Amino acid sequence: MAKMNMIQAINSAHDVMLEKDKSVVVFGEDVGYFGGVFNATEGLQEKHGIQRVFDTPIAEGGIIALAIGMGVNDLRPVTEIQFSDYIYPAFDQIVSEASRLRYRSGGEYWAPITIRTPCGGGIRGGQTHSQSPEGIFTHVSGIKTIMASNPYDAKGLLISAIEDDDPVVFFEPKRLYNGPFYGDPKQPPQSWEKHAKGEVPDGYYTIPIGKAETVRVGSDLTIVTYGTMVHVSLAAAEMSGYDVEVIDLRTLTPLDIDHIASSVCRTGRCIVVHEATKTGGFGAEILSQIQEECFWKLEAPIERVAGWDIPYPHAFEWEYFPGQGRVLDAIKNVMEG
Amino acid sequence: MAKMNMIQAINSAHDVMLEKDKSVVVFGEDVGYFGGVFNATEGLQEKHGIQRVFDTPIAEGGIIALAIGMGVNDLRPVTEIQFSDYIYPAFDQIVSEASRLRYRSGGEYWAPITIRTPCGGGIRGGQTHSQSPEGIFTHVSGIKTIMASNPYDAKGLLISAIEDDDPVVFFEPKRLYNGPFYGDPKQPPQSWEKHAKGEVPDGYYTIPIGKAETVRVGSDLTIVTYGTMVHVSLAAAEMSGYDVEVIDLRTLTPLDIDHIASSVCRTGRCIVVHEATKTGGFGAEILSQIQEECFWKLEAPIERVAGWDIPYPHAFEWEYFPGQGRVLDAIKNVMEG
Amino acid sequence: MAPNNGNKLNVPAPRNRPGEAPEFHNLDIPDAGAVARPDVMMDPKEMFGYANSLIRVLKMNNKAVGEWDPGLCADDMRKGLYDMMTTRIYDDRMQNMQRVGKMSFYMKCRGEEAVSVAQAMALDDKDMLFPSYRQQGLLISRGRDLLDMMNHCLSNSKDNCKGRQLPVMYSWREGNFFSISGNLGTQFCQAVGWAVASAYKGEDALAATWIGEGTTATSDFHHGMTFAAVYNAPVILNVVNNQWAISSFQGIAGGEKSTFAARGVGYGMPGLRVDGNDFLAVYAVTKWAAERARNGGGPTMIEHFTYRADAHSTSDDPSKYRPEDEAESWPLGDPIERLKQHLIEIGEWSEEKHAEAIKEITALVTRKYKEAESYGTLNSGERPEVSSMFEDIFKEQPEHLRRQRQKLGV
Amino acid sequence: MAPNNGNKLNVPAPRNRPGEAPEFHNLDIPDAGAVARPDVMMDPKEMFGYANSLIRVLKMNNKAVGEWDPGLCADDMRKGLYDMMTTRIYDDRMQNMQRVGKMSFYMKCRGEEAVSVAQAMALDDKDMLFPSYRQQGLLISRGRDLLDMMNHCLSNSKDNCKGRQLPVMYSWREGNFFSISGNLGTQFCQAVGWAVASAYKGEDALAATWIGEGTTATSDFHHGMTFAAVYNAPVILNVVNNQWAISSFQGIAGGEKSTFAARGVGYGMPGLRVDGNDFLAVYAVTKWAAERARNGGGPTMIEHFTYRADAHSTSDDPSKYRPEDEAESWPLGDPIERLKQHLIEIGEWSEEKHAEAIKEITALVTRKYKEAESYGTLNSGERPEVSSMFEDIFKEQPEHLRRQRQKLGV
Ligand SMILES: Cc1ncc(C[n+]2csc(CCOP(=O)(O)OP(=O)(O)O)c2C)c(N)n1
Ligand SMILES: Cc1ncc(C[n+]2csc(CCOP(=O)(O)OP(=O)(O)O)c2C)c(N)n1
Ligand SMILES: [Mg+2]
Ligand SMILES: [Mg+2]
Repeated sequence: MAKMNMIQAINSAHDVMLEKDKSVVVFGEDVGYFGGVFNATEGLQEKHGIQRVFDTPIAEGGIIALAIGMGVNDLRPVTEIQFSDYIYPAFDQIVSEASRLRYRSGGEYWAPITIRTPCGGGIRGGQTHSQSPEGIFTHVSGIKTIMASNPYDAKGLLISAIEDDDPVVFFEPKRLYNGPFYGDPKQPPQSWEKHAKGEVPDGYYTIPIGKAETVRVGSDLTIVTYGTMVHVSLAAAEMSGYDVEVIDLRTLTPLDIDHIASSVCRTGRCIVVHEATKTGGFGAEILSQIQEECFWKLEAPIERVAGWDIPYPHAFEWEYFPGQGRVLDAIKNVMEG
Repeated sequence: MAKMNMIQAINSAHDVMLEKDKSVVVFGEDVGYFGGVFNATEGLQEKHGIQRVFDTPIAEGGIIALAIGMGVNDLRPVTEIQFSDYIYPAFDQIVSEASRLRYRSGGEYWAPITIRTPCGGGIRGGQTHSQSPEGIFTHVSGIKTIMASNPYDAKGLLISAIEDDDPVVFFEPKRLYNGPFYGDPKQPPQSWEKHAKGEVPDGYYTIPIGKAETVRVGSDLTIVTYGTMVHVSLAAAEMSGYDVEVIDLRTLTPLDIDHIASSVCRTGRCIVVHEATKTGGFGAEILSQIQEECFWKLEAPIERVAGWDIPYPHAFEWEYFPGQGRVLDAIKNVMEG
Repeated sequence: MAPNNGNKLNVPAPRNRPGEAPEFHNLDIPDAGAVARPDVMMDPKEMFGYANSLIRVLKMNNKAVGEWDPGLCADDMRKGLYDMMTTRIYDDRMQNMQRVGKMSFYMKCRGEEAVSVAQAMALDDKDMLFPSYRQQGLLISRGRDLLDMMNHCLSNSKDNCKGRQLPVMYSWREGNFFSISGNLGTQFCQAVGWAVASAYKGEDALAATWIGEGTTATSDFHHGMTFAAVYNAPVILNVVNNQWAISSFQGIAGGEKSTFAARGVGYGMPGLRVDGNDFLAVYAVTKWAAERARNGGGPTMIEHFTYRADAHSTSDDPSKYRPEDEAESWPLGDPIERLKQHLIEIGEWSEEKHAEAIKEITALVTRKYKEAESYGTLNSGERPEVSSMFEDIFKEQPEHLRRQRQKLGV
Repeated sequence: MAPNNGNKLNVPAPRNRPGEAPEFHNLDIPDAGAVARPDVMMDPKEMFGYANSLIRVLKMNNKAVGEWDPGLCADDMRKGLYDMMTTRIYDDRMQNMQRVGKMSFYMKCRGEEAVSVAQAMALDDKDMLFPSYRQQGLLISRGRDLLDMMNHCLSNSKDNCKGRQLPVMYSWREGNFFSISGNLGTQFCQAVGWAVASAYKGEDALAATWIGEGTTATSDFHHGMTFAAVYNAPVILNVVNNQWAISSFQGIAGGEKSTFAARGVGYGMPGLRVDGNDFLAVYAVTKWAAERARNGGGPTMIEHFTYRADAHSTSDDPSKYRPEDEAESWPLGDPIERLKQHLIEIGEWSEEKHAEAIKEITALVTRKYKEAESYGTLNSGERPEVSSMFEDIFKEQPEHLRRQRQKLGV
């Protein structure tokens, strides 16, 4: 066991898998010698060689196409899209190709690829370094989507993703890389040092894809969330005075609806929280499924707390970010009508 | 007034606007001399000249980029993406560029472009000629999304889209091109001849973007739908024995939630129907907003009827398509619990 | 600056449209044998000329000439001829079956048979193929059972794609033939990935991929070319320039400004331009490229200069956009006819044998088709299990798909 | 086939890494004046040589030589020098202000000033510019008020981008300068669209666009090249090869296999390769390309061979991935220094005047910065109205955004 921040945990997941399996290769823009703009692959080229950890041209679509072809030739490519804002040029290869290859070929071919990509705001990245596009991928059959909220989960889930024989898009909330973030930019930065999930085994372990985790038990109301908003929701829960249950989805699709529904059917109240823009976001799907499963148990409308339906504005980052205040307001609303 | 099918109505919208406004230009793959693979632009090159209606290279991303640049230089480009299954290569230009240009430039530049694209199944197109990707675009701020269900609306909305100073993605359910489709492939094909909405003015008229239409009035239950499923829902409503209200959204975003909510608050029951795959589809957003607006009036859970979460399989088109039977089942469920 | 009169919008248009006579005299076609065969490791910077010429072996007098003559034995040439004939007869039959409603769609490769058949023969069986939808000759040359091909096209109970794909979107893992995508071009850079993996593993197999000249405009083309050049991938990047992309002539893809082979040189790889209707020339350039790749020379781009002699697919009518007799006027002839005449010229074939072969192949195709039909067609008889449509989304079926399947009651 | 030993995965790597001495002796640099100036309407097929050479005017002895010497008057050259100096001094100041927390981010263009300044001067004011983030010299040369540039970088109350964009993502409609995108390359084919519209309208204005050599791998590059060639668009397509893309050297973009200018020839357009640190050469090739475009000759691609002398941005440290003194070792020198020495050589400038100019510009930048700060910085003082963040999504604010704004209480 070691103390790791999220970058170190992700780096370690790569390292463990590069060690364990010669078919694992790692590539993306600046991931080789430099080790990635967030250092997620630092030291890996030196340790495992330039043929296994290398730089690519700036062509996200090409990166994913390359990965698919390598996957068909029995490798296990792990790719980085430098910012999830830049995943769109790869959209066709992900959506039309990776996600449907197994299906269209009647199971003859598949794409065992992992697509890591930093997402989310809170680092003054402006409208092109802050997006949370996960909702677009959750609509696509044949892709698994993951967003980890802490170092321990990140490593265990990333290893699962790499070992998975299906394409996985693995979102990393970059605001969490160095420490948990409770939604208040004025607080001094926290580190993972003192957080239980900053405790990370050095070696191999996995966390199953498709399983949510209840990170706070409560009886008044259920908050369903993922990524950075897990911590913001926990802080708001703490402040609210209510007995709030918080579920960290970890895997978005396939969604662990049974886990969620059993909580909401018990509490009778629910808030869905994410950082992505609201309209058409994954929150709508979560809300819909809960409504479908728990309607007769609901004591109040399910609320959504999400980013506004606008690009992430550079100067108004904190007015955009759905912080503790907005979650708190929603808790009050749902509890008090 | 003339009888037009949906292709003729769309063709006429182009013709009217090419005539009216020298800044309108029309292009896409095979749209020039050939007039498009569905004939939507037939005869327009001959009439308006090769500089105004022309073929493009096979590069959907390039087509949209070209349109954006032309739009910045005061033209009004109307583009065709041959099948909406092939819109993904243009995804970055639509999502990162067209949709945010006005915002990022503080209003200095914008993209007054229209992106027409045939969508939906029911024509034996298999997994790459049948998709309904509208849900992906409804999550993107800065784009208007439209799906017309009949010739009259198609022409009026397309003219509005062309005149709109913001980017519009205009989906055309290709199954409706030649006639309304009630969801039963065994019935003989219908034509627009006898349908009220097949009556289309020859000249200029518009239908406002952002306004839904109630196409069947009822008091028991509200079906909210769009595109091909409007007709399927009407047929199921007819067969159900219940007094079903049917709303044709026409514009998906910005969503006419007030219109929808006032209906559902009145009927107390609601089904959302679309052809696209269910998880993360636009139906989830519609359901969520209704739940948020009408919760206290709901007498049963809102149901969704949608395509399964799989690619559109060539041999199982009709098992995939959410036909009358599935809508009927949902009506029964919602009415009878 | 003088007032601008040069600056106006240029939209390329073909020389001739329906109702006009086809004209090909603008084509600059060198004689067979005129182009030298460079060393397989030649520096691409020296090779710009190859991209602007045309490699040809079979003269119009049916003799094979020049440095590019691959010196194939008669048996090999007869196999090539036979496979091309099979491809054409198969195509004709399937198209007819589409016309009578047995399947939803079909696409022929008439006039382009040499490209796929000669290339399959020039490659090793272990080499991986990433084709577009117009290289059915690859399957036939590699010996896939016509029955399996038909079963797929009929979406019947024995379709290895389980009824999920449009006809002609074959997949054949055993034959190292990749699953065809309906999305144009997407396989181009995937092939490069496969080749890079082969190099990573230190294996000898290379990848080959095919796209149409229209598809060179896609981003995938550019990614494939760039990644292949950067990683020096052992891959053959084929552009089949059959002059048309549905209704758009090659000028709409940029063919009026340069040859497609010239693109290759721009990326720093050899761009060879070959008479795609000349079986021997296609075979020879493919061998050259394969040898280069296997020797560590990296990628080669080949432009196959040919003509799409039939409709794009069963969904279009070419007489709406090009002169009716353009195909017959193609100055580089028909690939089957040319190889046939060459074999006759060298005394290794005859009109009688040819007629005999046609009969034999026709009978085979008919027999296979009958059998295929017995396993169902799109509209009648057996289909794959309906429940199978919920499979292969993922390796294991997740819970929500199990529930959706149950909801459908299958 | 002999067992494969050639086929292994090649991942390009730069010659030197931190701790090693920079080596540039592999560069093949022709003498200034060595390359002929072709007729502006020359057939691109004849121009492959230009893509593999390097157009240079300023000799290392500070004389301007050869056919490409644009014969600029001293006043113009002094303006160029002054604008390049302003660009550099502005950059330095802004970077410092970023370091002390006044803004979130900054990107300099040190070493590349000639590219933007000389090109702005060679173009007409009506020509539309679609730059990347490293051409601030375009703004300065076209006379944008430094105050406006700073207001944007500070995201303050007078930022014309209303606080929505990262610093350096300028927009300046009045100056025919397009809004810069954070997404690499996306403007490349948009510029072609603008140029096509200009041709459609029969206007004389052309478009010019810039991307880095790393960005040539994007699909947008390929689309821009293809569409420009097909429609013969009046556009200048600039690739700024500054050797680095963040930490990746130009080989990762394919620069080891061919020059970037060679790509142009592959598409059938002239690909000119120019010493990007030679103000006069950059000016001259731009004039050539503009004249060609205005005469109906269509697009030209220009590779500017230069060196990114500073970090990629304030977010990276180049000493982690390249030799510390690589910038100073760049064999083509510094663009400001070279133009300065040329002006001195011809008696039109002096060290004293230069020192004076630096003082003057520095004072101007300081004064402007003080004023800009008075309108706010990212972290203090005035910002744009918060409610403005809900505007400009559409031309008119739709109902749901009005409600969201109300919910935020602004
Ligand atoms: C991404 C994408 N865009 C458009 C289409 C529709 N489409 C199918 S075939 C075709 C023409 C292709 O022409 P070419 O590349 O020359 O190949 P050929 O048919 O001549 O073999 C088009 C536009 C598609 N399948 N995929
Ligand atoms: C689509 C996209 N992918 C990745 C990035 C991240 N990124 C920003 S700058 C850069 C390097 C660009 O290098 P180059 O094109 O050579 O331009 P230079 O910075 O040298 O001027 C990268 C990878 C981005 N902004 N957009
Ligand atoms: Mg073609
Ligand atoms: Mg660069």
